[in-house]
Amino acid sequence: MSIAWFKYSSPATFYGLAGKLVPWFGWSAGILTLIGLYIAFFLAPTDFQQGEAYRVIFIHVPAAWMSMFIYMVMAFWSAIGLAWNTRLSFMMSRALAPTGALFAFLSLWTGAFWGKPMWGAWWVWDARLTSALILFFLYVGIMALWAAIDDRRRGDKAGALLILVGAINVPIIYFSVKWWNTLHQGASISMTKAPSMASLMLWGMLVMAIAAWFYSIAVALYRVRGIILERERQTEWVKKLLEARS
Amino acid sequence: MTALATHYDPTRENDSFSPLRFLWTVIRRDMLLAARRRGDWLTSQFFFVMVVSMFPLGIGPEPEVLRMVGPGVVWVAALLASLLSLPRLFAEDYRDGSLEQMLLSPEPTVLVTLGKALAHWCIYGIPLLLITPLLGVQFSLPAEAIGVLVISLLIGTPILSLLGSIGAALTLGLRGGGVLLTLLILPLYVPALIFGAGAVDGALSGIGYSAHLSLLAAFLVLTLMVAPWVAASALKVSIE
Amino acid sequence: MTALATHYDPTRENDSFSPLRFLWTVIRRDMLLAARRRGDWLTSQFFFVMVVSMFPLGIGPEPEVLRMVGPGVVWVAALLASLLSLPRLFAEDYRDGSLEQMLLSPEPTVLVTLGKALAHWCIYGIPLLLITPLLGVQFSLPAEAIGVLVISLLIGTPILSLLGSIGAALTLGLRGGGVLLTLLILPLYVPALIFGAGAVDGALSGIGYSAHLSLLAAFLVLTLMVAPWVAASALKVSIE
Amino acid sequence: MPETPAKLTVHDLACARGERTLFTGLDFELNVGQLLLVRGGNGRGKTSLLRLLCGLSSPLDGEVRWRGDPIRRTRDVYHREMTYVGHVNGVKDDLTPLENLRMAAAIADRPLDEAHALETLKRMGLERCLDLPARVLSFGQRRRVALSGLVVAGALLWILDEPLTGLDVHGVALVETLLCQHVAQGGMVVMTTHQPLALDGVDIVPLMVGELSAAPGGQ
Amino acid sequence: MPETPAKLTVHDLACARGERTLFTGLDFELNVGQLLLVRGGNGRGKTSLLRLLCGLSSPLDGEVRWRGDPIRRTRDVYHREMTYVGHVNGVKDDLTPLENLRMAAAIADRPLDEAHALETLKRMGLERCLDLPARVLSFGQRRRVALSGLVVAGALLWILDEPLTGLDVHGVALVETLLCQHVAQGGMVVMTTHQPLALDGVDIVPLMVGELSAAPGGQ
Ligand code: HEM
Ligand SMILES: Nc1ncnc2c1ncn2[C@@H]1O[C@H](COP(=O)(O)OP(=O)(O)OP(=O)(O)O)[C@@H](O)[C@H]1O
Ligand SMILES: Nc1ncnc2c1ncn2[C@@H]1O[C@H](COP(=O)(O)OP(=O)(O)OP(=O)(O)O)[C@@H](O)[C@H]1O
Ligand SMILES: [Mg+2]
Ligand SMILES: [Mg+2]
Repeated sequence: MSIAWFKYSSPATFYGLAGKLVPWFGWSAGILTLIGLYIAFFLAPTDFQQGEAYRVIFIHVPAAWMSMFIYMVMAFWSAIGLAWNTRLSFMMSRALAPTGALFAFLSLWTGAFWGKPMWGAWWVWDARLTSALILFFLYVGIMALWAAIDDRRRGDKAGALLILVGAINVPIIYFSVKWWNTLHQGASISMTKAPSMASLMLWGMLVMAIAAWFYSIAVALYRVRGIILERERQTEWVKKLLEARS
Repeated sequence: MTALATHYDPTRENDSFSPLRFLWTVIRRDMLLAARRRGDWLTSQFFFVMVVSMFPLGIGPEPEVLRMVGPGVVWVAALLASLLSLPRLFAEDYRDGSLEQMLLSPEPTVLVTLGKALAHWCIYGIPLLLITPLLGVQFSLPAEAIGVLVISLLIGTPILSLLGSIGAALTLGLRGGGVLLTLLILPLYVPALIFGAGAVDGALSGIGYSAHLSLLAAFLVLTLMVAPWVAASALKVSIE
Repeated sequence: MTALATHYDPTRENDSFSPLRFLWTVIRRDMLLAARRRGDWLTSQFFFVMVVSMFPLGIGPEPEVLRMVGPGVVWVAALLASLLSLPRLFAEDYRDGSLEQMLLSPEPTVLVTLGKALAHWCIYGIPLLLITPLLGVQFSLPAEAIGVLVISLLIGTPILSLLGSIGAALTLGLRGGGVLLTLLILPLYVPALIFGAGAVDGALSGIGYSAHLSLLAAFLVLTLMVAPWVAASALKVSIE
Repeated sequence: MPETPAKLTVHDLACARGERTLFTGLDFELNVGQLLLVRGGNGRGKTSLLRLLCGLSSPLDGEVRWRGDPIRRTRDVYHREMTYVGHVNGVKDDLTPLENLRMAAAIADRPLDEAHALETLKRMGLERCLDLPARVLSFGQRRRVALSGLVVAGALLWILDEPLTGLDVHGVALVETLLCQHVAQGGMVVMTTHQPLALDGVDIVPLMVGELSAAPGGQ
Repeated sequence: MPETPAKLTVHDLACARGERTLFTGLDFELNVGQLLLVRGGNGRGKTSLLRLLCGLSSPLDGEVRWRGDPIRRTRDVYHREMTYVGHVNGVKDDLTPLENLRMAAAIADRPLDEAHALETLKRMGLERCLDLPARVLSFGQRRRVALSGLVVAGALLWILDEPLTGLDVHGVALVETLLCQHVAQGGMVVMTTHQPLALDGVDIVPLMVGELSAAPGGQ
């Protein structure tokens, strides 16, 4: 087990492994999304309070979950990278960041879309909304820092430090806003009126959440392959690979 | 190895487009440099967004209050975003010696200051205009007020860049330049702020906004005529 | 001409006060340098006053609105004032090479970052506390709220300096440092802003403020324990 | 071409920095094909003199003339015919060497022959740095970029403040060749340096700035 | 005093900047009373090597040892016994020369003998600049302030990156004397320079950094 771990933590082997995994995760993500959307738009009944607008939930909630979860995964990789100076973990967190930012943006966007019919405003300065916005800012800050640093080693470490500090901040933001009056919470309870409807919705959301997971994994692996190639381009195995390809 | 080029080309001197061409060179140069610093101007826009978003956190979430303070907050944030980027207007060129080279150019120095101020506006001001509608929505401003806000910023942000270039030239190479700059320039910004935010308030309250906007435009014309010359003199003094 | 001093003095090494003495050296050094730049720290305070005074100009003069937004505006201004002075925290020492010399000191680097953050607080934070009551009066806040505002800033401003030192270390020597710093650090400032402004709001609305203040204090303790280490690592990474 | 022959004349020039008068009553004349070598210990005012000659600062007293006219009045003519390389290089960190030359030419309002610029950079030993941003170049390499700009500009008058700092032996030899060629082709040079220079066959006008050093110790 | 004799050893050191490997497999040993003269054209990695030796950056591979221990582990002992003067001086613009020395000593956690410091500054030819802030000093004068700090620190190991840049002939002679004396008193020096050095009777260990230059041109 531990031998396999070390073997796959070398970029050369991981490159191959990731290459095999990408299509699997990619296709599953696609199929699950189709199923999820089918449930969302054809099976799930219209909510008698919110009308059709509530169907945004099937994208909104998985996206919101994913954006937070991916941040934590990045923090995990950064901690490993700083502790053991493993090249691959820095690459992983670099590969994950754009996807995390994308989901953070999606949750903001869909939430705003939903807010207009529900609350009569695109945006309110509610606790959850604000913390989602801050999370998005954190993602942007991290990517901006990477973009500003040309030196790869410096960029990796500086980015990792920032991610970790931000991670301490995420729960703080989350709890601190409890002291604020909030608008967001109430809505989620009104969904669970009839149990049958709730269970179908739950399934739809679950399927969409898993699809988001698989999508994230596939995209991150795809991106990390690119990063590996770029960083190791002076090594023998990459040179051979590129020769074989062309 | 080196071939001495023609040192003095009389045909070039009589070229009446030369000032315009040089102005364009200066603007292009600064824009190229900004493009090289990938993400640099983007971050400046984010600063704007963040400052605006910070206020509701401090003030509280009541929509009516936010609607009232919204235009003021956006204007102050625009002002701060321009202030924050201004110290770098000449500072980097000064440090690496290329500002000296620009002063040694045969073209007049006023074109350098004008060009750099315009480039600053293109890089910092224009994207800001594109973001503003979104922020207006965040503060739940009505559509007309958002329109007026954008127009007031369209007229107002070049003023900020032009006046700012004076401050940047004056404080060049001084220790604590950034803060000193703020101190010098903020009072000059006040008219722009009052007319600009006033126009939006007028639109919100239905009083009308065209008087405010024309005053703002007059102020822009005035700045455009005066600021580059003052900045050029300040630059020469600072670099001695 | 030169007498080789004792290179290695074991008595000094076992001196248990040495870290504290070194910390004090770093703080004193930065304060001396700030004192040399006559007016530098004063201008930073002016910036604070100006940003706060700018709001009534943008928002309009209604006292109730002003009272509502007052605490938030003061807090945001404090935050911006600290952000504005932060890029210089390490930048000048980096440029003239004395930061390298500090990293080459036998004492641990974490004392350098802690000392510089504390010096920053002494120079920018403390004077700000002294001005705040005056600004509170401008926004016609009641006496109790002003008291809470000052206390919240007393606990909150060191957090700003400490967290800011991380950002300053991370962005050291990068192009566009100042704005990038803002982008990185503002999200981290949010809890301080929410607890701090929240405490004053609590005092204004009569809900009470002690919960907010204790959370703020807890946040300060956490930052104090974490930030200098992170900043020291960031500094080493940046200077490589 | 203007009628008056290319000539740099200095009349009774005086310079003060802060409280201190660095020099007074400086007089000299530099003609085509000559190299003015400004000498003097540290802090004597060489840099200050060179900046006066460029027109970057204004003298306490006296006048600098180019082709017989004060440079204040015929600023654009003068600046079209001279190039200055100071203690700092004027090299933009974010641009590659070639882009730096391109930019410098545009700013100086001179046409740039790209092929010539590239060749010059290679001759200056920057072949392997052509697509690196100047930021990552070493101290001496950045100096070389600045000197390449000088060559490419093809100006008549070169004003150089310690061009040899940070250059290795090959670099120094290169600069010596450049100087010799430039002067031989009818160019003019004003320069300072603390290092020995091997300039065979060049018409050197020596100039000592500041009081004569009383004691070894530079001051 | 620790048992192990003062000795700087480098094992199989490798350094990379960006994509480029500057050198690999560098090995040497420096003992008391020796001067390591690092040579190499512009951009060969001299500065990078010196920063590695200081512990300011970490090597791609290999190790630097002081008194037998890796400097990573015994950082404080090592930094107490060495001083570094780089391309930039570490001189604060707002302080006078003497204050600069005072500050440097405090930061390096070393006691400062004020009288000795003053005398050193005077010997370095800064007598007339004693109450000027470093900001207004000339290029060479600032370099002299940095070198005075070096002398006053009285460290065992000096690491100097082109200490002669910007110095006039007197300054160069002064530095040469300093180096000779320091080594003669049992000190150690690591330095680079592109200028010729006259160091009679000094045990010089030469070191060439980077590949041998193929063609004149530095690169
Ligand atoms: C821009 C606006 C919005 C943002 C940024 C936002 C953000 C979030 C976030 C971050 C979560 C995940 C929280 C967690 O699971 O702990 C979430 C979940 C949720 N959101 Fe939103 N939201 C927005 C608008 C809305 C609106 C308008 C509604 C409906 C009226 C809504 C309903 C929900 C529901 C039902 C959940 C499911 C999680 C739960 O039940 O706690 N959101 N949202
Ligand atoms: N404000 C001031 N007050 C007093 N003296 C000043 C002031 N500004 C500059 N100086 C002095 O003027 C001189 C500046 O000389 P300059 O830089 O021209 O010297 P330099 O000959 O180029 O020296 P180097 O060989 O070191 O480059 C220095 O001696 C400096 O001390
Ligand atoms: N990010 C990077 N990418 C590629 N090359 C780099 C990078 N950073 C530095 N270099 C190269 O590394 C070398 C740095 O060398 P260093 O500064 O140590 O040179 P040096 O020997 O001190 O030269 P000099 O005599 O000019 O001071 C330069 O050749 C530079 O081009
Ligand atoms: Mg000089
Ligand atoms: Mg070097």
